[in-house]
Amino acid sequence: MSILTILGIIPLVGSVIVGFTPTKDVARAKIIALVFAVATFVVAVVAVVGFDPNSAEPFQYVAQHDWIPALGISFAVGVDGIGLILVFLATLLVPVVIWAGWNDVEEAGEQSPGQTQGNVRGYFALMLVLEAMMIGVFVSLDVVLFYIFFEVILIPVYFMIGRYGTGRRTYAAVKFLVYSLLGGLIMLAALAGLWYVSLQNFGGANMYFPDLLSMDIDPTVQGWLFWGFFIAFAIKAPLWPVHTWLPDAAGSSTPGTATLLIGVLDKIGTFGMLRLCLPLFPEASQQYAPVIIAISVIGIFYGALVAIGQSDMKRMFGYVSISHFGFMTMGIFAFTSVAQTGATFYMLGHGLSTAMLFLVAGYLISRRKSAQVTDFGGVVNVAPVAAGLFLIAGLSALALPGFMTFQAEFLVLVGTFERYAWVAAFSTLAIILAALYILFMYQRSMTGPTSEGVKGFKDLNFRERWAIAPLVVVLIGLGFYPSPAMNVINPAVERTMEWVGATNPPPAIADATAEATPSDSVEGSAR
Amino acid sequence: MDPSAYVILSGILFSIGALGVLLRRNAIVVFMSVELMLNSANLAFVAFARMHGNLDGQVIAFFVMIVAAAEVVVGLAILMTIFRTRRSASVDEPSLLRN
Amino acid sequence: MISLASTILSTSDEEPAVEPITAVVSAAEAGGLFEWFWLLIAFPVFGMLVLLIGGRRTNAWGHLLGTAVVLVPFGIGVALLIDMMGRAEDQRSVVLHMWDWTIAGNFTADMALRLDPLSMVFVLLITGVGSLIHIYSIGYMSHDPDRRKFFGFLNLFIAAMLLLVLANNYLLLYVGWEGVGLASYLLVGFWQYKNSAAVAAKKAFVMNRVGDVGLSLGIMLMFVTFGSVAFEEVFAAAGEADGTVVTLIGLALLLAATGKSAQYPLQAWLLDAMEGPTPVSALIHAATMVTAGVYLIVRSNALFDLAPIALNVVLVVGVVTMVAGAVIGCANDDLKKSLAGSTMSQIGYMFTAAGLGPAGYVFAIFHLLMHGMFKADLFLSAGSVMHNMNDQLNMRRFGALRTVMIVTTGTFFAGFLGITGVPPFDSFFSKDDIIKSALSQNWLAGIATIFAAGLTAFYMTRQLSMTFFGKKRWTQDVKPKESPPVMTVPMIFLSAGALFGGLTMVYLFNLQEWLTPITGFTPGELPIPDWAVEVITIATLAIGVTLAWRQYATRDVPETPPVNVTPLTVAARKSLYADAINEGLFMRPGQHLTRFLVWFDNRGVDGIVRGTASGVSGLSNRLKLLQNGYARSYALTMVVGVLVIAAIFIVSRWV
Amino acid sequence: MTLVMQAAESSGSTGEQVTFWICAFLIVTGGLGLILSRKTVHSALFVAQTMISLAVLYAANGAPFLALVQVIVYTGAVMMLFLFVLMLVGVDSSDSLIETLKGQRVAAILMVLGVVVLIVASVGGALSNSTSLGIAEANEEFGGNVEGLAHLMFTTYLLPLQVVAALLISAALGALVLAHRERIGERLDQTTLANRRVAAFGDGVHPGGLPNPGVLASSNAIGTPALLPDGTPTELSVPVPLRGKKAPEILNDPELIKAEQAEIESISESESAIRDAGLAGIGGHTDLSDVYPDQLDPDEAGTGETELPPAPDDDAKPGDA
Repeated sequence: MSILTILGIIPLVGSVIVGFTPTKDVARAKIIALVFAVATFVVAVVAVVGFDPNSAEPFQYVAQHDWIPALGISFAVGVDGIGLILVFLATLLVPVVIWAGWNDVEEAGEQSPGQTQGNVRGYFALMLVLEAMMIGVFVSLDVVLFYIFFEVILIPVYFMIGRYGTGRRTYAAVKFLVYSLLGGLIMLAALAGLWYVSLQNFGGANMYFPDLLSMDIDPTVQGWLFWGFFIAFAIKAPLWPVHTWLPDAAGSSTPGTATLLIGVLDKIGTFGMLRLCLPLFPEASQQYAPVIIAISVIGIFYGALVAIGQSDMKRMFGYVSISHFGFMTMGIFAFTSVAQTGATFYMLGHGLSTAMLFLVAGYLISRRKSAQVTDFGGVVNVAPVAAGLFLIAGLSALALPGFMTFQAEFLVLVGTFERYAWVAAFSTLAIILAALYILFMYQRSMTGPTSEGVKGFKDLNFRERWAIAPLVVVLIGLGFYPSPAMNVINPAVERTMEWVGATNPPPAIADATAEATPSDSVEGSAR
Repeated sequence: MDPSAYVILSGILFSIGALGVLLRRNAIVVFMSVELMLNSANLAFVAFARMHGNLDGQVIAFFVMIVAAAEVVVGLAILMTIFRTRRSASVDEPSLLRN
Repeated sequence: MISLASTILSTSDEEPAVEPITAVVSAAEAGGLFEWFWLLIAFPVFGMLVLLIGGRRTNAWGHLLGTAVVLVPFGIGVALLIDMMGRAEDQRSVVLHMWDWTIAGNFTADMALRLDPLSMVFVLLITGVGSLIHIYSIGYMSHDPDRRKFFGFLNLFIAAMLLLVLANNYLLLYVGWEGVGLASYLLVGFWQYKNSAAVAAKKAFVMNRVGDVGLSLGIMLMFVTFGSVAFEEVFAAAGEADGTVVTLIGLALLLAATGKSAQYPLQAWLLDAMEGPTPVSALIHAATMVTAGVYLIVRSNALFDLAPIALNVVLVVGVVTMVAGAVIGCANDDLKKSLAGSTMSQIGYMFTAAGLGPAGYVFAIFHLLMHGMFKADLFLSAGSVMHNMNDQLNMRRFGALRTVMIVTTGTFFAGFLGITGVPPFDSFFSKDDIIKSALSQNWLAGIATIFAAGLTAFYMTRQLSMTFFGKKRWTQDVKPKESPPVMTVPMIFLSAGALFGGLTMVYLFNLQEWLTPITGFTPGELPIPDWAVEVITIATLAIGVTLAWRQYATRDVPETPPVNVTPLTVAARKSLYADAINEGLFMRPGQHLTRFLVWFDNRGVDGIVRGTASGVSGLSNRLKLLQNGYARSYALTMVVGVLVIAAIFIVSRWV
Repeated sequence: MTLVMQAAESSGSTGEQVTFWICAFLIVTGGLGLILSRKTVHSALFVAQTMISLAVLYAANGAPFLALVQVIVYTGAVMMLFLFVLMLVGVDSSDSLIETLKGQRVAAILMVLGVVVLIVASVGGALSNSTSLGIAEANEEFGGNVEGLAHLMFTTYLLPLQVVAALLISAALGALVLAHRERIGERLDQTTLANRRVAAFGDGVHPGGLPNPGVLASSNAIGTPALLPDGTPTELSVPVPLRGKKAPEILNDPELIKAEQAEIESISESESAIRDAGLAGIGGHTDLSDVYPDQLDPDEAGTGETELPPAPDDDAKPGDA
């Protein structure tokens, strides 16, 4: 059995056990959940350590079992560097979220009267189910298997928002579900098309991803299939203008749910683009890249500007994420290895920094019983550690150099600059907006005279501090020593570039020396 | 005689029956309208039997009559039952499908 | 040196042009202490981590540790300097490769440090002035419950600043660049319970970010042009690149520099940044961080040399800020803000010098070094005043402080001598060099530099007389006394630097010779004789001093600013409307745009979504009405269906 | 008109044409009468008219067997069944012809007209030039219409015949089951009933039978009230289903009406007492429905009037559970 299968089974087993603990024994359920999450993380670390970045094989830990042979569907798992990074992210965040969100459900209950506070274990069981599904998405090598995980994952999230959230949680949950199902439906159609194409190509259906790469698809068909998959991923990611479910979902879920939803789950969108859209439909991807770049740039600025105008912290982080997802898709569709590496690195960094933002904000919100920025003020005077961690989280979100998010954002911009110079130059302006929305919010909520509602805040306790610590360590550690991640990502990205058939534009100097006419290099690279 | 005359008569009769079904609320009248429609079909069968020169149409018409009889029996029984509980023979009353 | 001293002492001012040396040696080759110079950064990083993570447990001894981790690097720096002085000129640039840092596709940036004469100067300035200010802060912050945190932030600043000047590639420089920005943010907003401090900190950071856009763009352009962001490779290949691109890179770097160094048009944050504790103003917003822009331009001299247009823009920016900053300094009644205006102006001098190209790079750094000492001295003295005047800064409520604060008066006066350029003190050497260099290259810039020197004399005399001379105008509750030795001793050290730094740099340690291998040097030709320049300059100084002395020392200073003043004064008091312009041009439109987008997102984008949802449910409500429960209705529907189907059949047969 | 003209031109014999036109007139008027009459009884009579006319047309089309069956089954059995049910339901139950469903009437008429046009246009058009083979030959093949039908039914259509037979039996059984009412209380014997009547007599309820209709009246029709010795008619003598028909003089005299109402009320009470005593199933007391709210069978009660379980809240989402 592949280590990846084990990785997926552990949280599933855990969720069953958590689900069957006695209702009253909430603490035990939480501890069991944490133990299983940590165990999963340990196995994931084993997998990461055992991963050979220099291997010639595109995928490692591959296991393939027949599942529905008649339809050419198999249970196939395996990871490349990109998948591995995201598995690492998911398995890291789940224990952190459990540990940080120890009392999430109870606190959410206090915030929105009338909510049932019972069945805390259900929340943790769902979280473990979610973890298993997330791992499943990232390691699936069969496209149908990928799709199944892609859709099944909605179920735990739907309940985690709708049942354990705050505010207009039912509205948010239904909106999330309908949006995602719409995307899933379109993807299903495209999947059927892909299945038919594979039938034509191989003379028998085969949905094993590595095999599909050798297919030769008519460009028109590619276009249709590409958009089918892309729209689903764009909704998931979410890109402008199909983003409006995200602020609602973020605003109405518990911090833990929001973390997993935006930190990991949305990465399925960008991961899917990188894993499925690009290699399977290379011509279509390149053909429509300008459109998607344009959408991404709109998203970058749109998300940032709307974030500035938000008064609800969690909603604001949602918009911030929309801006960041714009960067990721821009990097993916710039078709340079720098940008794609940056985008993958961004996925990891964004996951961690968003997690920090949501979790620390969650601590504060649970103390103030409100997520409105105007309800805070002067927190730094009474709870310096909370405010400090909040600032660190904010700084990582605005991609301050020293955090891994900096390299991520910068690489995306540089890589995009290689191909679309003006677009990248324009997008660079977003770093100003990032400073604005983070610091404006920090200034209004954390600094200044201590406001009435904030007096009497207790600073973070042991549990709360140490749940966040791993995130800080990874964010800054990878900022100064990113090689462990980069080494894994680089070969995977190179391979993706190879599959797509894209090559990096050479530096202008090389052009100049080759042609001996050193002119127009900027314009040349802008083309 | 030209069968089309019978068929057209049958069509008119059918339409009148349909109109009765659509317009009248009394279940008994509706039943009778249905009978009218069945009879119009019988007329057409008989006319066609004559046109084609064989008796199959008449046999079918006979069967229709039997079925109509059975239907009327059961239908009226149901009507009675409904009437007993609701004190009404209006077909609009049992609009329980609503809500 | 083409200074007064040199003209008097040397018979010839004909100097050869010097080309920069780009060769580097690896740390391993250099050996000895050079293999360990990463410790320069490691010490303050260590201090920061202990102080910030250790929390309240380190309160008792945190300030001592914080000071020690800066003093030790200063010692290392001095040792390195001695070592470096003993090496041949082309062996002085040492690169220490620590680890592969960011490798993505064909983009590589190493975690590599570079110690060469230019960064050496900065290392000593940062650690030297930094140590003194740390010591000063022990006294200055002694009553603050968060003193330990303050030292942690200061250490963070020192580490980031050292990283900035030691980085061997632009990306790593960027880390230091933003690191000092962060430290500045934290320290300006150190008293976060004050709204004004928090707002000022945010403003400083955001405006710096605008500059960072320039740095980002510059690095991107470098990468796509040269395929590398490391100094050696970029500089080596600079000549091959297209001139337009190099100009663009130069302009991008200039944008970054204006942000960090508070030059026009990104100058507005500096005055507000005076909200921070005074040691911060002295260290970050006078001596070191704000000069990072000058460092960036001088460091990138290989690029700027090839981009005359960019260089000219640097010159224009420098001249404009030099004059405008001085004007602001002349009118502001807030002692620290007046000094901040002065800082802008002095950095304007440096930019002017750097904008002159190879003729001025050295003098820019020279003035930078001098400025670091006299301005730190001035700020610390101002801090000492403020410390004893209940944190007041309004000079109109000072006066006659020389009677109670003798040492402070002395150190401030030393700073005064240093900045105005009275012979033979600091600025006399450095500013004169710039003036002459400017005159030789561009007479307009030259005249501006002389004029600004006169303004400098005016506002410094104004400060001096309003604060230490004239009559007492104190508020009731203040009882000024001299500061404790822990504060005055660093001030005295810095005064010594302000007084004799210039002499040292010219005669004992030949800074020009030291730097020219890095920056290159092209001597200019003066249109008028040397002595004439110096006479004009000193005359201008005298006019400035006299005017200010007559206005502020011999006459009574009103306690509220007079109203019937010239429009220029009104403008200067409002910092030349910088905030108004920013607000009108960016903030208000930005707010409107944001508000519109929020509305648009709720009503427009989400409105479409919700509209679709309610449309579907509305349609289903309509369709639901068909299911009215009336059998006759259903029968009618069936008839309609029959009719439609029959019609289709018939029509299709006809067709 | 052209169609009618065509029909006339291609006609076989003048006699049949005359028959057709007469019958067609009767059929259509019968059908329209069915729709248009307010009273159900009239409707039933109009249907009977249509049925018989149809039987004539069957005969004219060489289907004597069907004509007979039509008369026997339809006019004889089915229509009688209808009349029985009408008697049970209340012979005077008349509809208001005001349409309650909005737009139903207009739409129905339009649609049906459409159907007529379609049938006439298509079927009539398609058949207009066809020739009829005639049924005579087929009738003669086995020596007669009945023989021919019998032959077909017991050969080709044997299975359908069996099935239809089964259907008929099932229908009869079904009708029995549906019309059957379960006994609620214990069966009361004559003694008990007599005792109760005597007990009720103590409360002023007359123990004897009600007067017969038509006694001493001008007519002995079932709807004519008997005359009391003083010459006034008594409504008590008229069976409840028929009480809607009142003598004109009663309807015009308010005093009498009042007295009548009081009388009916007392009857109702006494009948309710009897009903309570267990005389269930006398039947046909249409206008006593609100006096006997509890007479319904337990399984029937509650289907109509009791509230359905509350519909699930629209907002009830799984998350709210």
